[in-house]
Amino acid sequence: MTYAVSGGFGFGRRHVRAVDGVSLRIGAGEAWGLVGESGSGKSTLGRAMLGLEKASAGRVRFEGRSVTDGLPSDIAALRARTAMIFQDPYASLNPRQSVGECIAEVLRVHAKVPASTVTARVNELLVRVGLSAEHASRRPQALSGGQCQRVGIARALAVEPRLIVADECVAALDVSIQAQIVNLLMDLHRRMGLAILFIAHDLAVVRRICDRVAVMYLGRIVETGPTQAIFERPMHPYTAALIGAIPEIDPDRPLPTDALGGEPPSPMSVPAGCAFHPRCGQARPECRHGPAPAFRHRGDRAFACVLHDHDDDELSPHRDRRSVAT
Amino acid sequence: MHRYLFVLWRPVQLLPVLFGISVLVFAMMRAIPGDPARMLLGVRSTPEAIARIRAQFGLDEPLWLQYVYFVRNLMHGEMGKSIIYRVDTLKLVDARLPPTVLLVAGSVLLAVMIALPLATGAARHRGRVLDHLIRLVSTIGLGLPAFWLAIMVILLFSVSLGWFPVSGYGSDWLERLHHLFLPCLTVALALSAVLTRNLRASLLTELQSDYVTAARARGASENRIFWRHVMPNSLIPTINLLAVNIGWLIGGSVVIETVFAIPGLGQLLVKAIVSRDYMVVQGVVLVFALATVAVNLLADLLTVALDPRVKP
Amino acid sequence: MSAATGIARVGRRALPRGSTLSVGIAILAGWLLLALLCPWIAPYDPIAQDADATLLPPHAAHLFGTDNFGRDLLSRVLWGARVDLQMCVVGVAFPFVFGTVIGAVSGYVGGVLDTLLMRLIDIVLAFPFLVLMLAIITILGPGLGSFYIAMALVGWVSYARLVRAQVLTLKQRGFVVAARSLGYRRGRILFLHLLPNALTSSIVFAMSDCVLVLLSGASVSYLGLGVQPPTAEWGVMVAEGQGFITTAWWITTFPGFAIVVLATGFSFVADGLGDRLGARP
Amino acid sequence: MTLLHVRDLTIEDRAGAALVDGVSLSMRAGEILGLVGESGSGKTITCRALMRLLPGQGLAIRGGEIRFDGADVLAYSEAQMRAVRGRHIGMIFQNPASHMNPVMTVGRQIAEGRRLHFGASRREARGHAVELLRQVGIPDPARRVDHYPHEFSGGMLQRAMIAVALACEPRLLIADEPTTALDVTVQMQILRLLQDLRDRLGLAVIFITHDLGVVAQTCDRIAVMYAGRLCESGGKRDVLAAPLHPYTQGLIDCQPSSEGGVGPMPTILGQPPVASRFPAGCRFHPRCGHATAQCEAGQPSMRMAAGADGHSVACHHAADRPRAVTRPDRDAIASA
Repeated sequence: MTYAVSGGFGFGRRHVRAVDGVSLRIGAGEAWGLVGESGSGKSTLGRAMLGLEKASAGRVRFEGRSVTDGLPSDIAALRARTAMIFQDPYASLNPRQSVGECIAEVLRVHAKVPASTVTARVNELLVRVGLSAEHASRRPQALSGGQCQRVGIARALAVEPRLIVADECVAALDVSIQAQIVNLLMDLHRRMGLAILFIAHDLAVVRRICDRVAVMYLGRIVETGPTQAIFERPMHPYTAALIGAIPEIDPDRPLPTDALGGEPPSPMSVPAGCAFHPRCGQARPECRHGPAPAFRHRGDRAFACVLHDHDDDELSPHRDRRSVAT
Repeated sequence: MHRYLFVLWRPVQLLPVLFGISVLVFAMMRAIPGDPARMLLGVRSTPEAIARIRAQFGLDEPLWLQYVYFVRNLMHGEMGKSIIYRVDTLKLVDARLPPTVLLVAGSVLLAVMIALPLATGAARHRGRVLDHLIRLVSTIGLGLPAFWLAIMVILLFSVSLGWFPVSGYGSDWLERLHHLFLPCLTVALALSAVLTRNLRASLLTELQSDYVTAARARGASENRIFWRHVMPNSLIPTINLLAVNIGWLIGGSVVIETVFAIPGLGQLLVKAIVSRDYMVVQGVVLVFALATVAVNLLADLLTVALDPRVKP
Repeated sequence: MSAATGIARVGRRALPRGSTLSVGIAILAGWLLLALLCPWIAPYDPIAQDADATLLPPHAAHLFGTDNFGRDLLSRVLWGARVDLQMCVVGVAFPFVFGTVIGAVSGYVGGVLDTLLMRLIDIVLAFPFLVLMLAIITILGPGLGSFYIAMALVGWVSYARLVRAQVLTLKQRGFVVAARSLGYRRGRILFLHLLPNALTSSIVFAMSDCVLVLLSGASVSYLGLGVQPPTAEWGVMVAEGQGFITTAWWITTFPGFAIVVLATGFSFVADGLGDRLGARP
Repeated sequence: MTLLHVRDLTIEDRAGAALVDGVSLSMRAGEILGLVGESGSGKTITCRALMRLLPGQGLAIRGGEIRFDGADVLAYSEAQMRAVRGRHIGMIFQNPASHMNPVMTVGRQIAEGRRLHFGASRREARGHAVELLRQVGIPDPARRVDHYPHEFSGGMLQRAMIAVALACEPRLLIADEPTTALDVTVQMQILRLLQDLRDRLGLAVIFITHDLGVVAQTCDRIAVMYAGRLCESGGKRDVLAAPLHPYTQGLIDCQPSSEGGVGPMPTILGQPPVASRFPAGCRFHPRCGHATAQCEAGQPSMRMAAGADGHSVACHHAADRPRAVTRPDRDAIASA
């Protein structure tokens, strides 16, 4: 079973390419991290994978079915097996529904359990995410941010999904609550064999949760690979800069002197050549024009950068991204 | 695109609306039950005369062609003849326009002069007696029917105090101002209620905003913050509100002109409706719609000038 | 939202809200009661003329005085409440229902339908409200029925625009995206998730729209194009008394006050509801 | 010498709940103090109190003392206070986009302080604004000075806001979560800028944040707040390497490290209390693994820790527990 996204996405007016020529393949039960700065298109990609944004080109396939063709039966199959968790825990719950109603609605719409056992199942799910049955009658406004996020997770679990897309789901929470939610997600991932796409800007959290990481910059994936390997030896200079910028609780580590300059440009005016070249300390003349650098594969890692071309590792230069994703 | 090129571009964007207005006005006249030719000539008309009129006005042509004629005539400034006054509607409109324009402009001016201090006072004394009082008065003001208020104002200022004439328009400028003051005041009172409430609300919203905290943190006085920071930001929505209310104002002027017997477009419209002078109704409605569009265009341009964030 | 603004918000909510809403409801309930009970509590027949009691100033037998036909003004004001309240309810109900549904569907579905509808709304809004109503009444002929039809044709626009804007904002909210991601059908999302949330501002607006409708209806009747005499309606009564303002101020004054009190009741309810529901149209 | 001295600062809301309760701080010139805490811990309110700009209505300073440069700030009149704000104490905020007036050019907002406090002419102030923009690292400052806030990117606008705060060469800069809304790479740039300014201008900085990682890299000293009270303060190394308060310990533990670690992360149970329902006794006790009957009964006061210079803690059991649980160990503990 594979989940695959390939091809290019372009959205909206004025030719904003929020996501451009991205390929990603998520295996069953894998925990993927999708990281990047604001405007990198990571949320758009996450939504596109669940068919919530239209892709102008390319294809998303879920369990072998094409999601991008928009056949109602395919979409229904996708919806029945995937779920999403959102950044703002309050906004993601309907303020006019109690917590119980909100979860019960999913069970009813998808006919997950017989009508007589809906309440029991709701309570079971609430307990599963660390709440209790008494929370079922509460409105979201009466809960704290962390509790709301737990409800959001319970609602996602009600679908009995195989894949959960978690979009910055801990970014709005306090540090002590963040860890609780991260633990809950890890637990679900391990025990239920859930595949997770964890979209975040916080690399440290991603390192804790995810098996594999994809790094996005201005709508393109610039590096993918196993978490451990990427953190230990980032290939793309942007990945390296992101990792270097993680504020570490280490009083003896000063601010890095070679901090990345500038800010990501607007997706409306992506630089030619390698989109990262204006901020890159190692940019070469060929980075400044022409097409974006090709995606190069090395073992189970891949990156889109002209560096490391004389490294001792074995290269596989002729496999372009399209052939991988099919 | 340079932001002020908008001045040229916006009217072009308005073309669909103008088209829609003309279609709607055209359709309205065709929707009147009965034969337009008979309506033009009156009840006691001969069949021959009717046939002649039908041919002359192209009433036997298909509807779309009639619309084309209608627009072509409009372009030439012909809006059809009034059956009462026996002159072209445009002539009538031309003569009746100045009092209405004066009335509306004067009302806006007076309303702003009333609303600005009231809203400022309420916002700066938020939650205190003055604020509650201003809110109460402006809320009641929302529900004042213009025609009744006009009569009450006449009762007080004209009948009891004798300061202003009861009705009419006057012949020279000074006399006109004298005659128009009470009508303007009446319309202004109703409008200032809306303006006060909205300006107060937007002043309070802006006073809560973060940039006010930031300005305090650099030592700006409350007065400076209010006039230099809060007021410019609050005026932007208020200008839009004024533009939105121009329709309401014109509606008010129709009633007020009737009460005070001012020979303006509003009075012309009411008389035309009562006497079934359809060509005049059509002409006045069209002029009012165009005026509304023009005022809104003006407000758009003003917003662009005041708010650097607005991208044309 | 920073911590500071959050606190500011809580602080503001802790302020005493005042009794705007309850005063408003009391006023409306009072008028409703009077309107329902007027056959029993009105001292005279509202259209019965009495040649011996014309233009009497307010006194014990006629608390509000009488008009030039000798009709009792108190009775006419009470009976007028029936007409004017009915005018508000009917005049708001149709635009509210049509406008809300049209706006919600248009905002949610988007695309060509939405664009066309927005253009139509722009065009309708280009006409001054009262002028467009008068034009429609010209076609249909004077009368209360024409007023209602004109209201329905013109009034929905504001609701549609308001609800559409609400729906467009709500569409981006997490819970709507969540509903989509959970595979809910469009109808369920629109009517069970979007509309209940968009409805609050629409209801608040309807309350303030009652004021507008009341004033428009009374104005149209005042101009002689709405409710026709001898029916007791406040706008008509003001018009009838206008000729006598120098001699009989009471004929115009009392019906006018009635309008102001009823309108203020609606305004209070609108303000109070807006504060309570946190919706400001 | 001591630039700022706060003693027993207490701030209550209308209902009488102490949002800030008995907070004491002191700062020297040229020092960066990290004020750490979660939302609702009172860190923002504390700093607003230093400028006497309490957010919202109904908040009032109920007790304590604030001395800036030796003078009692709480005794100042409103006019005297205005002469301090912006002139001696500058402030920058979390969200630069909302804290800048959208219809006024950035240059005029920078110039405003200069004109108010120094009576500078319009031209002088403008020239100074260009110079400040250059100092905070904005390219092409002569052109950017006439731009409006919406024409700046997030990081650039935060730099501009720093320029606004620095316009009158204040001696203390209060930075309220200045990098929270920014991307990590941009956050790094702003942190560097603040450090540079400290080094160049001898500026004292109070850095409010929830992120201990940011504190570790930029600050000299740390004060940790929980539920309106100070629970620990001291030198950066002392507090981070050998936290004495269980809350500080918990905060350090639950922040994931970029160096990895497996298994569930250590957490602090439950959630921070809201102001109206602060628990009696030590406010942290319901979430604390080491709480005893003593913690429920009485509020611990800040006490100097033995051996460490200026390291103090408000915990009944600080002396009982072993100190110094360092970073590498905690993952081992967690996965065990």
